Amino acid sequence: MGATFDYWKLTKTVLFYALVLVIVVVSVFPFYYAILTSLKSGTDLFRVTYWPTSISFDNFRQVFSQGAFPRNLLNSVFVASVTVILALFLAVTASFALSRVRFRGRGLLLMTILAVSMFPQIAVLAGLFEVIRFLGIYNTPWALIFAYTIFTLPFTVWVLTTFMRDLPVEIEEAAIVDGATPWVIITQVFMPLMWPALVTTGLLAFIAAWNEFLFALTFTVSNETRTVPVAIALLSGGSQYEIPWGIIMAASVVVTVPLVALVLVFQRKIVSGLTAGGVKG
Amino acid sequence: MASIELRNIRKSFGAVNVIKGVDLEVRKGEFMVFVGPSGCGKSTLLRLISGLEDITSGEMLFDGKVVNALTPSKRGIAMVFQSYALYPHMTVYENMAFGLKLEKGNSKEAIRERVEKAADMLQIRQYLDRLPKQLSGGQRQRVAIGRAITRDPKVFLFDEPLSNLDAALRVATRIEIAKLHEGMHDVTMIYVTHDQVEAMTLADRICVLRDGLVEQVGTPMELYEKPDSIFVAGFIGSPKMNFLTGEKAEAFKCATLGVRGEHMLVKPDGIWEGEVIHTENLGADTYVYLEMGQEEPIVVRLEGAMQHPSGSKLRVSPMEDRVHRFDEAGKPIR
Amino acid sequence: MATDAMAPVGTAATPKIRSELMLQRVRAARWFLVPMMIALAIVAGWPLTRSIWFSFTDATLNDLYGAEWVGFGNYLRWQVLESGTVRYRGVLADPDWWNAVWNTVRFAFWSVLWETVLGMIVALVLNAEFRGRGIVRAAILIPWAIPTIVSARMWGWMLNDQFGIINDLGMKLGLLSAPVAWTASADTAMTAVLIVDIWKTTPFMALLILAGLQMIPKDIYEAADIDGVHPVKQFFRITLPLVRPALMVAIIFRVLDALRIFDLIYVLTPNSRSTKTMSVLAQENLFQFNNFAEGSTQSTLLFLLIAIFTILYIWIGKVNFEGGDR
Amino acid sequence: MKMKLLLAGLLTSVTLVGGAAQAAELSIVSGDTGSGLAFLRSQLDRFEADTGHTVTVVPMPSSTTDQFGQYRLWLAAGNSDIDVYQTDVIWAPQLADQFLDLSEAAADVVGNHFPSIIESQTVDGKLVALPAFTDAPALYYRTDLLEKHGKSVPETWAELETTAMEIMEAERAEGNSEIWGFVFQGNAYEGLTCDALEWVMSNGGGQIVEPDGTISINNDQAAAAIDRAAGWVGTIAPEGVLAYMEEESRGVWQLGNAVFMRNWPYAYALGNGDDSAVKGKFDVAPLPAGDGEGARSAATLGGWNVAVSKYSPDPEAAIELAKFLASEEVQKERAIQQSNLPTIPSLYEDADVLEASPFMENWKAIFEQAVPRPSAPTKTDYNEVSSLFWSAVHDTLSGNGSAAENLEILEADLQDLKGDAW
Repeated sequence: MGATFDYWKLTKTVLFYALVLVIVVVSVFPFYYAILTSLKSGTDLFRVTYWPTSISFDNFRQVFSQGAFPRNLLNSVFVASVTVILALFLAVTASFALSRVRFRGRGLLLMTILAVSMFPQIAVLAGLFEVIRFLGIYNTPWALIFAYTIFTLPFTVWVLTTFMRDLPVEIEEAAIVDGATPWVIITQVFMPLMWPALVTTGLLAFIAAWNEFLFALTFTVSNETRTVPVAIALLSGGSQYEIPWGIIMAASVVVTVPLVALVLVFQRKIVSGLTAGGVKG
Repeated sequence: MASIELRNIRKSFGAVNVIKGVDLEVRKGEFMVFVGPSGCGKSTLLRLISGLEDITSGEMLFDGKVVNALTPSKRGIAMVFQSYALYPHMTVYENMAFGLKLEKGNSKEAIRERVEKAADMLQIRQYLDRLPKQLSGGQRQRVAIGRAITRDPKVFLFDEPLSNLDAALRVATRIEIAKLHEGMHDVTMIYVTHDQVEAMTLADRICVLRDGLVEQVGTPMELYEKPDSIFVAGFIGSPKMNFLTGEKAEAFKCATLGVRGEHMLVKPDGIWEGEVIHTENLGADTYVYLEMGQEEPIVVRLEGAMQHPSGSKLRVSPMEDRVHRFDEAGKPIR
Repeated sequence: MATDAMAPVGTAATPKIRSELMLQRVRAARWFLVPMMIALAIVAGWPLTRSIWFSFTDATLNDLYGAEWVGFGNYLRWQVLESGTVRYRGVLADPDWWNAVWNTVRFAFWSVLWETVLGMIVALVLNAEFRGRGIVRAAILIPWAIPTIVSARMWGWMLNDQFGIINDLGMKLGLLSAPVAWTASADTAMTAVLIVDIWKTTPFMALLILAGLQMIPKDIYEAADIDGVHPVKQFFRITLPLVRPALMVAIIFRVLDALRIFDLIYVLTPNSRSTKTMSVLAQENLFQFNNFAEGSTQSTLLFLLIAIFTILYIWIGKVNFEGGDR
Repeated sequence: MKMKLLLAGLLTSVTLVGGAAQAAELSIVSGDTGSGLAFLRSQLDRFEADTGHTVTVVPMPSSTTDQFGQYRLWLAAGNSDIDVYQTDVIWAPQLADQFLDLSEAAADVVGNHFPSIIESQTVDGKLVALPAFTDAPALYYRTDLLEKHGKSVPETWAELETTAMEIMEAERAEGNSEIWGFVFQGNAYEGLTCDALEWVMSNGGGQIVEPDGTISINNDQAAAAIDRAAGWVGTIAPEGVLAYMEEESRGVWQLGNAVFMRNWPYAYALGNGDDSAVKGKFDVAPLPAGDGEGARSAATLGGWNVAVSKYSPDPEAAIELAKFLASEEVQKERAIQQSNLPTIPSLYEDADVLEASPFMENWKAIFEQAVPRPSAPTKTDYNEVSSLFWSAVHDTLSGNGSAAENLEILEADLQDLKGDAW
């Protein structure tokens, strides 16, 4: 009896780790390949290899010497951070209203917010361009922060509304009895409880803003205000038709590393399961 | 420290009327228990008193002042929830101090002093730095009570605080609450439960609710001895009161005859005969269930361990002066 | 926003003293919603209205402000020839449009289906306790973290028939007998796009589901374990119902995104008929061809289609707008 | 502190320039590559020194579709931030309404350029852009392989077919399993329009839409040319050629895996790079001719121009800049430093130019056979025309219908698009 049990357990463990391995390999392989490519140069780029054959950091040097890449990196950090902070701030408060206060037309309002996400981004480009010029924020980071709310806000509002709806009513009532105003309930009671959801949505929104290309290309015109995806598109080879693969891959690696670091920093928060304990639904 | 008066209080959720006009007075320093079957509106009534729920119509007075519009914190209430509702991300200390911190004008030292005083009262001082998830159910409930005490409320509200605890803890905590009440004489307490034992043991007065209306208010003994209706009679007391109808009731000139199990006497010349269908031996006493042609079996409570094999016949008589007679409408005939 | 929309439900009957608490909450709700609504109105309201308006005009990008009203002409118009045959014109009569609709729907269905299934598996794996979980969690986010324009090109490179590593790998492992020109051939272009999209977006799904899983109390599982409920049954009876709200929202947003898919296809297979989606077609008309009005029409139709889908989804999926409130 | 310095610098520069006649601040947008931008900057520095104007370069992604979409949007919105645009040959006619007419301003220099290029930038008598440099593709061939197998450089497509097939088979038999006969740009995109226009034109099949606006594509010679190309896919060219753009073809070529390649001049320098497998083993020739009536070698005209935005706040200075960038002087520098083909015939005989880029001699012959894409006659509809054309060709190459069938539908579609007039 005991022996079969152990055998079964071992199989399960092995299968589980095999699954983990597959997931990791599939996720990381293209990125690994990008790193590999970023270390190659010249005709080597066209040869398939699985391990680094020769290592040259030329491409990385190129990335930082062409244009204003460090500046672009900084712009991206600024734009994405502010976008996320703004979106989370607006969304946390709005989703409190949408999930915790009963009022007429709530469903309709949620649908309207969602409807914003239904229009192809490409189609709002012209109209948005007009608004941004009207507001006088053209070619500034604010233009992008403003434009990005069009996709971060509906998303964060919806996700946070869903999560906030699931928080136990009695916790909120206890806070009310303790004399907490809605603002205090949100900031001191709900937000700590929603860390996993906040960090997750924040992270997803951050990456979405970080990676956005079309708006960034349209609403900024100088190297000093552009963000990383545009900067990558601006990386060029020696002539019109030449695509500088090595440099592009090097830039992608440079751009992706901060995000991976970000995830590593926040990943504890993602799973800080606060569920056991005082909360009971 | 506050008397509470409810005047024709009504509450509806949309088209559903939950509280249908309740008049009630809770005296200063009194321990009032709301009891009733689930869905009777007892929790809603508590929440109306707390201010968490909007009153649809009627007036609520604390110390003679209308408080319909006041927020819970301004009413000076504290509440203990069924699920404890502790803030999971705060330590026990922070949980207890949260309300005080939100009140303006409390110094850090004052807060600490009050929290520690409450903690000592409940013997949870050693847990002050722990998170709720590191505590057992009973400890959590004490923290919840401690949180309420710290706020120094005029009115203390309990919403079925013991129902998430196991039987042993339930009794222990019940005693704890009773002691608490003794120690805080001037605080008005309102306690909601569906368990009549809790109601009987804790209450100064009990308010039996049924279907959104007050059925009877009185001390536990009043309710036990002089129930105002079949409903109250059946709800209060354990084992449940026996109800006899038909010929057996007519013999006592009533529509329904109520006799508690402990008021039945086994005698060879008993006026009723029944067949034993089941015996529950509790050690100190024994419940014997008799089939007597009534809707439900008749319970007889006997002191000590007794043996009555199933199928045997038993003759019983009610104590004449302890029977409850009810008319057709379920009202007592006195 | 009309103020009375904020009135709590059920106030219609009797006039009464409104409690301060409810007033405070409703007031707070209003203040909480107003900034978001203003932001959305400016950032989305005007551009959306503009685009919809353009779809009823003959606007071109060379003459945006001199556009004239043409009613529904961009959607459907017809002309009766002398012979009596009726010629239909406009987006709704354009086979390219319907091809794009079909491509889009096909793409959205398969990508979201796979992403949900794989995302769930990944989330369940990440929810388990094991050594190195943090690293794995960061690793699976990499696909989502790489900018689309880059990952699309990267995959285009990897899928290349001559120097692509996928073909090389497939050949070496014996899965492929000859190199496949994934993005070139009409039969495989959609598959290629799907592979890349699923690879890229599964982390998004996985993370949202994981957040949902994290909020499930652990004691429920402990109880189920004690009751001897089989893990598979636990999944369907406990996990799935409890992550459903999070899952439903994740799916909504993924479907909306998938129906609007643009950048990936624009980079990977920009001109292949078998992958041209509604957004790609609209972009072409808006900015590449001189058909701004037609592109606006297509965008508006795409919007309508998504709206219909969402309403159906919410209706059939019984997505809950209520609950949790007091 | 820094701010102060900057401000001080600004002030002094303002006072300095204040003396010069109406110094303007100009912006030029360019999708040029790294070294191209550096070159542009160096020329602009000269311009700034000469005129006192200041010029900012706004770089753009090298994807031409991205550039075109952006420029269109900016121009539609009347964006006055950009004064001068660098445009592809096919763009100026589509954006003609938004650009200034340069015919008067450039009357003195127009005669110096190849007339066909000037023609391609003239819409309704309006010269909308000045040529900065030109481009034309060539047939790249492997000298070593041709020699080894005793073949000569093909002059017709039929010759190319047989030569490619023979060498490919012979090489494969020797174990070189990755070798292909011919690579070109077969993806469905603007590049296919270029390739296919060469096939059709070289076979005497016209240029899709003739300069007078007639739709000429539906003819037997055109159909035959495209059918022939369809026959290459999977035989002398890999199946994947249907997804190739310039870079993919160059990749195959540069690994030494192709006998022939059709590509632009940029591949010449790269193919002779140190790590190239074909370094010193190849040469270029004009593209082959077809065999029908009027058959001749044809090369699609590429190249870049400069146009001035109608919304420029300072059009005079902007025109000045455009003229400067199109001037003989800059073109010569460009030819020397950037190996870009000049649009001024005399420069092809310039000793300095030939010394720096000797291969240009080869291109003069190629350039003489250059054909413009029909962007001038089709005006704002050109992109759609091109898209319809490449789709029809791509369908044929992928085996969806014969050329004749697809061209018939194409003709009808083009007719619909044209309406009464382009």
